[in-house]
Amino acid sequence: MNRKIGVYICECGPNISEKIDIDKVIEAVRFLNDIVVVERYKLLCSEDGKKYLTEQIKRYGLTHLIIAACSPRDHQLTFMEVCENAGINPYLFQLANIREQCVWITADKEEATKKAIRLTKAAIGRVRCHSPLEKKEMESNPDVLIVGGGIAGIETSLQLAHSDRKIYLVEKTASLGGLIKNFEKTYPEMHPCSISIQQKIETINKTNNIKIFTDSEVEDILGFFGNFEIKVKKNTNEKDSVSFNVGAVVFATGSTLFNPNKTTCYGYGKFDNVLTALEFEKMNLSGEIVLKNNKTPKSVAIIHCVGRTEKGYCSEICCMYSLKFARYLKDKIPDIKVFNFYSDLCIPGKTHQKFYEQTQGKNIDFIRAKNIEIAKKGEHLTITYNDEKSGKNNYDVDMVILSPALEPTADTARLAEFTGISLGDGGFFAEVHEKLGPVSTSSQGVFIAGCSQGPKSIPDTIIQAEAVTGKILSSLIPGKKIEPEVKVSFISESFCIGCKTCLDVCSYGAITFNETKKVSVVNEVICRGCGNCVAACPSGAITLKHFTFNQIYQELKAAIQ
Amino acid sequence: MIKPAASSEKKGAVLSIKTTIQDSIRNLLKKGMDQGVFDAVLIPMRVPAGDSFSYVLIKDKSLLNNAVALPPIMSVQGAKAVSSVTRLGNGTMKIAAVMRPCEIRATIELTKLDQVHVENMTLISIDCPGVMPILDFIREPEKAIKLFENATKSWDDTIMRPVCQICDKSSMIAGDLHIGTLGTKKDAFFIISNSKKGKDTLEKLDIPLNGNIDSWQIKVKENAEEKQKKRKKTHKDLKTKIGHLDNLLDTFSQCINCHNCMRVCPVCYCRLCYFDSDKVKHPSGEYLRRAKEKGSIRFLPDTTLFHMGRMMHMSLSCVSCGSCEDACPMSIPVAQIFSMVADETQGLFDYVAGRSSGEPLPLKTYKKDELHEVEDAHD
Amino acid sequence: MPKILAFLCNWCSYAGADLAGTSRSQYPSSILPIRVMCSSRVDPLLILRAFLNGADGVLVAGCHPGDCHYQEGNYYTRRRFMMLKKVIEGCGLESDRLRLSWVSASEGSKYARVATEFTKKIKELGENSAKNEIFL
Amino acid sequence: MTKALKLTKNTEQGVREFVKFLLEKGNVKGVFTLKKINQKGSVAYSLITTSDELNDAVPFYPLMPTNAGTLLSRFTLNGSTTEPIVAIVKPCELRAFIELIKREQGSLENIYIISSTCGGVYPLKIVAEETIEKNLSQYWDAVKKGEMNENLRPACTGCTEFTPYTADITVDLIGHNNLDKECVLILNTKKGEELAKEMKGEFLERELDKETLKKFYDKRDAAKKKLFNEINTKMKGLDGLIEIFGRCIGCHGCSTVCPICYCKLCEFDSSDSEYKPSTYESELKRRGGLKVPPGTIYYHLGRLAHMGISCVGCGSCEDVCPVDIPLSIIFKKVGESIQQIFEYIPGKNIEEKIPLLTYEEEEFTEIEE
Repeated sequence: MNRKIGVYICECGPNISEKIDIDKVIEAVRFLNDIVVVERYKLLCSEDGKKYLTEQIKRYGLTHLIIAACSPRDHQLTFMEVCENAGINPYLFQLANIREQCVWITADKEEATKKAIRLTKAAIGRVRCHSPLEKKEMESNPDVLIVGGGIAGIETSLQLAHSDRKIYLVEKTASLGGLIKNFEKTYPEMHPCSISIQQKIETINKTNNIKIFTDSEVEDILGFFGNFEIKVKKNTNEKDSVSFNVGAVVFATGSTLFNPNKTTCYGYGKFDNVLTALEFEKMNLSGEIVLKNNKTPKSVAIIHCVGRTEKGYCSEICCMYSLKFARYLKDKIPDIKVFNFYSDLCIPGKTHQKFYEQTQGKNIDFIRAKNIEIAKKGEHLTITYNDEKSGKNNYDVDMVILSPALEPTADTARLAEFTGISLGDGGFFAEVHEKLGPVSTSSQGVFIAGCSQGPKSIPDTIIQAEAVTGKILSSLIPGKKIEPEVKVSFISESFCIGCKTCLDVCSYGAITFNETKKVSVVNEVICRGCGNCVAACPSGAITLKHFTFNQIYQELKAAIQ
Repeated sequence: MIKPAASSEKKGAVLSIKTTIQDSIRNLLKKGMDQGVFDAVLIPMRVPAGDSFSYVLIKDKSLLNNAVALPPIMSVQGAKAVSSVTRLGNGTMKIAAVMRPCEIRATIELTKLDQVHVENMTLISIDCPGVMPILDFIREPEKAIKLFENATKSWDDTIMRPVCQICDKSSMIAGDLHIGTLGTKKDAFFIISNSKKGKDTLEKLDIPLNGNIDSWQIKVKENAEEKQKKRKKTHKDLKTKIGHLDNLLDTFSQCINCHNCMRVCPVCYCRLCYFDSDKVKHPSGEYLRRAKEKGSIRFLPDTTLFHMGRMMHMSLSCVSCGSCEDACPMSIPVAQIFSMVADETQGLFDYVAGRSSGEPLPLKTYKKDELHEVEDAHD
Repeated sequence: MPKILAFLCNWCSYAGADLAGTSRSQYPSSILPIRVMCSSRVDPLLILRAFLNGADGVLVAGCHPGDCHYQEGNYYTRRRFMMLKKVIEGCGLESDRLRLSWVSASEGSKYARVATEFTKKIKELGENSAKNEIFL
Repeated sequence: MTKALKLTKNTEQGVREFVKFLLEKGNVKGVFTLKKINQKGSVAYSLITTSDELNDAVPFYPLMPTNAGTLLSRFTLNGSTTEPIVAIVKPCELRAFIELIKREQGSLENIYIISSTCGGVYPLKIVAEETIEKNLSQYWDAVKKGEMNENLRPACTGCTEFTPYTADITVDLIGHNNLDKECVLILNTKKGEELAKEMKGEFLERELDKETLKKFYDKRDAAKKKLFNEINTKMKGLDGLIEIFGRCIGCHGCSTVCPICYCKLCEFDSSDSEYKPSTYESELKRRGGLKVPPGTIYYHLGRLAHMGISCVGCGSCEDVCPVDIPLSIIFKKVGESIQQIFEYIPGKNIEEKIPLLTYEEEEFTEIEE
């Protein structure tokens, strides 16, 4: 191809023109190969500037465009659009950043001019190796799969269905509602829980565009954002499986309780009247709080932080629901004695402190304790512990409630593997960024909500459900095609030796292995174009489009020559 | 493409030597650069450690002072150097390449395979007394230089590569110009033109082609005849030695499959050799099956297949330069074997590898009426 | 003025370098930025080539560990860089000509400091002799 | 203590009989080992399927025509072996094979590995010189006494990894002063025990003698340090590198024979490494001249960057170098320095990830800044 490269230097008002000798830059590049025109202009990003560029491209029949101006972070897209409108492939353009990283960092006009020349030459060296890239567009399916019928899944389903999305809601148990359906009340307002959750379940059942699969499990997830293929099977009947397509996937698989059996000190499963929080919730919901022998307990110990050391994190909500349990107990057995044994009290937020203060009171004790052990002593249970002041101590109680840590459900790892997302601390789904992307995952189109991402309260779960809804509604729009990244990796079959190095380093699961040909293959829709695999491949079999070895090499060579 | 020399173009000049012939050649090249006849020169130069020579493409004239037109060794076959410079195109530089006759012949072979582009290149060869085995040089460079100097004077080939000792084409002119040192007076050398380009070059250098080169031609002929005899004898001996398959297998059984011979061969130009490709990588069951057939197989198997396959692929273009043998860590006489086979295969078609770019590769062409001896008799 | 190539990841370090400019931090004009999407794109061979082509110094800058836009690219960058440094060092070359730095989008002043320090270091080391070498 | 099997035969004969037994009994269908191929002392790895052919097997011959890691990889590249075989290889060959398996270039499935403590091998040129047979008795004498041999491959002289890590059976050689009368097979794994179960011989509890090996290690380590120091004095700056590599003829034989260089087509032989005419022109403008073909230093440094992490120090590269560049010591030295920072011994543990394919969040924090 005969290249006709046009080079335009932006004066950027006085920003650039006063800081370097633009004419010297023009002189330095004017006679390089393939250069047909070098000009300066007062402000290329202005409407006039864009018009000017368009005219120039047409007038000189330019095939490639170089602009020496500001940072590509500012106006790369602006100029790519100009190229497109003027009939040049936007990837046959390169921007030399002679403002932010040149004239603004050195006051020495001569030095700045020299550097501007180098940067412009580098851009020219690079653009010579550019290849046109074509935008890809793909039809997308606006439907959504939601895995988990707890509060997170229910809320997300309702929100999305409200915006006319077709929802597939898969729940592994026989009914919706998740853990919450076992709660009598929620803290801190102590409203009956059943009303709100039941209402939601009823609405869901009535909503036409939500297809519910109970007693079911996701068997496989293939594909990518906009086009996932889902297989769901009934737990009750192995052969009963259905397949459908969706555009996005939400994991709302919630959490389960740490099994206190794993530490012998609590005597769980060994002694009567040692209950987990969930068992206690169920007992409370059924109406009566009684001991195994049907007598009413006179004293109860609630043990916080069970499994905290083993799991290595605080589960955020245990302290609060333990306080709620104290309330349950006081409501139903007013003269009961309640001991709260904790290692740290976690009562954050604008309302929780008040709830705590209101819970404190006659016959509700808070004891900061270590090395708790429970033993059986006749009809009673003896709690031995170390407290802060007096050292070793003990109490006898009738009943012990354990508040164990939350941990991810058994499904978590399996689902993560289907979609190539990773598991983070504690084995919960890893979000793409703790602060900046709390409900997105490394796989585009796969979102997480609720306790599957980490222990959290009901309001926080609802917030995540809403966030996921927003994410999906804004990125997966019916009728709108999705544009996958075009600057992606490509693997040459003839060079690939099949060592799977690239599979190991790819964070997105974008590379698969063709077992017949024994070569790796990039899924261009999943690839984000970071180039990690390129640097990892020893055979030089991988090319990252628009950041090819040669493009970068020619750029750097021109820069230092 | 180099036009075959019309007989009128094979003319020479006698040039005088002021200090040494190497100096005279350098001065000639410098003059060429000064007058813009050449933009660059491709010529061997001693490496900084002094323990080898390597081709250097020279643009800065002062570097020519260290250039040596006829080094004692051939570390890289010159055709490979030319290919490295021009495989992707002629470029804009006019380059003078100073090489040995077999290097130029290999270059000519590569023009037929589009692996070199020599339109802007003037190929200059020089009478070659042979090259020393590279390790002989590396181990004692200074001693080797002296030995080589003496050998050049006396045209004694005993210190040279075995194939050089049987080379009958050591003065064959296949390029544009040739520097003749045989049959000259002490303080003179010949420069002989072999093409239009060569003639034009000399014209630009103000060298009139009016010298008498008869004495060179006579000496070259004598030399070639003598070497030819030696060559035939060596090949005959070799043939009796390895003529049987068992002996051939035994010779190649030392091979460790490093493929150095192929890698240094100027006419093995494939990017990935067939014998390194997936086509020779079999499933384990296949190896086991073959082992069971014979009770045992060498691993890797097919070593002889590699060598014979290589013969099939390149013997028609083999210039008997000896690079393969020099690079063989097991001292297998590869070059001698290949030169023997090459003489036979090239002889079939009256073809001499690299003699002229006008001669097509024998397997790229055919004659309707030939080689009937291999056919079954027609009924 | 030495010639120092700076491979900057698009998301953190290139933005940080831009910020150094917009806040008019001053640093030597020796630094020649090459934008890549992620520091993990910077193949050790690219650095080697730059080095043998006469770059006086090579800086690789990316997001801080844990902040990689592509999740974990910079961890690989770090390992590869460490390895390359050992190769350079082991071969008796000046590994101080290579530098790895984490510069976030908000660390304009850090970028300017790194650029200044590194330029000083490179000036001490002098010109890279590979520039005019024939026998490479 | 580990189980061991003692046979009252000289070690080589004992191993030969052991593998014969395995073949005859059908425990394995093939034996992969070194075999004599002529009377001049040439040996080649062979896949042997009948016990007659095993008579010429020389499992511990001090030569390495090709690193067996490469060969076992080639054998299992297109699927693990369909029938069980036993392979008798040297420790560095085993390590190379493990490294290749980590790169999906082979499979250990159905392969029993016999290795030994290794006294090193001679350079291949000894075959051309036809002097190896003369050296053999002296070689074994030294091995027996736990002493170092002279004139080995430099890589072997400086090798401190002479004990195999993952062999099913280890044959006691170094410092085993009865090796000409008895053969001791240490059965390291269940697989190894299973294999030896019905062999006639004395089963006992025995390990390699740590003290002897430690002494041997110290000698090797001292030799290694000496070799490294020697090369260090030469490897100073770019000029030093050019002095060393200047005579490289670019045959890339070192990478062809390197067990770790497993690419189909080496990046340095690919079109990406070719110079365009315009590249030559611009390079000449700057440098005045350029070695042709160019890229020697880049090639060697680049290869170090590619395979240094997994270099097992077998010395094959140096042995095939037509111009005697001391490659094995350079690659070993730089390779080990890379391996040390990742605390990685190539081929030691098949489960251990290649360091460049994994990372730890908290590491090398010192290189930033």
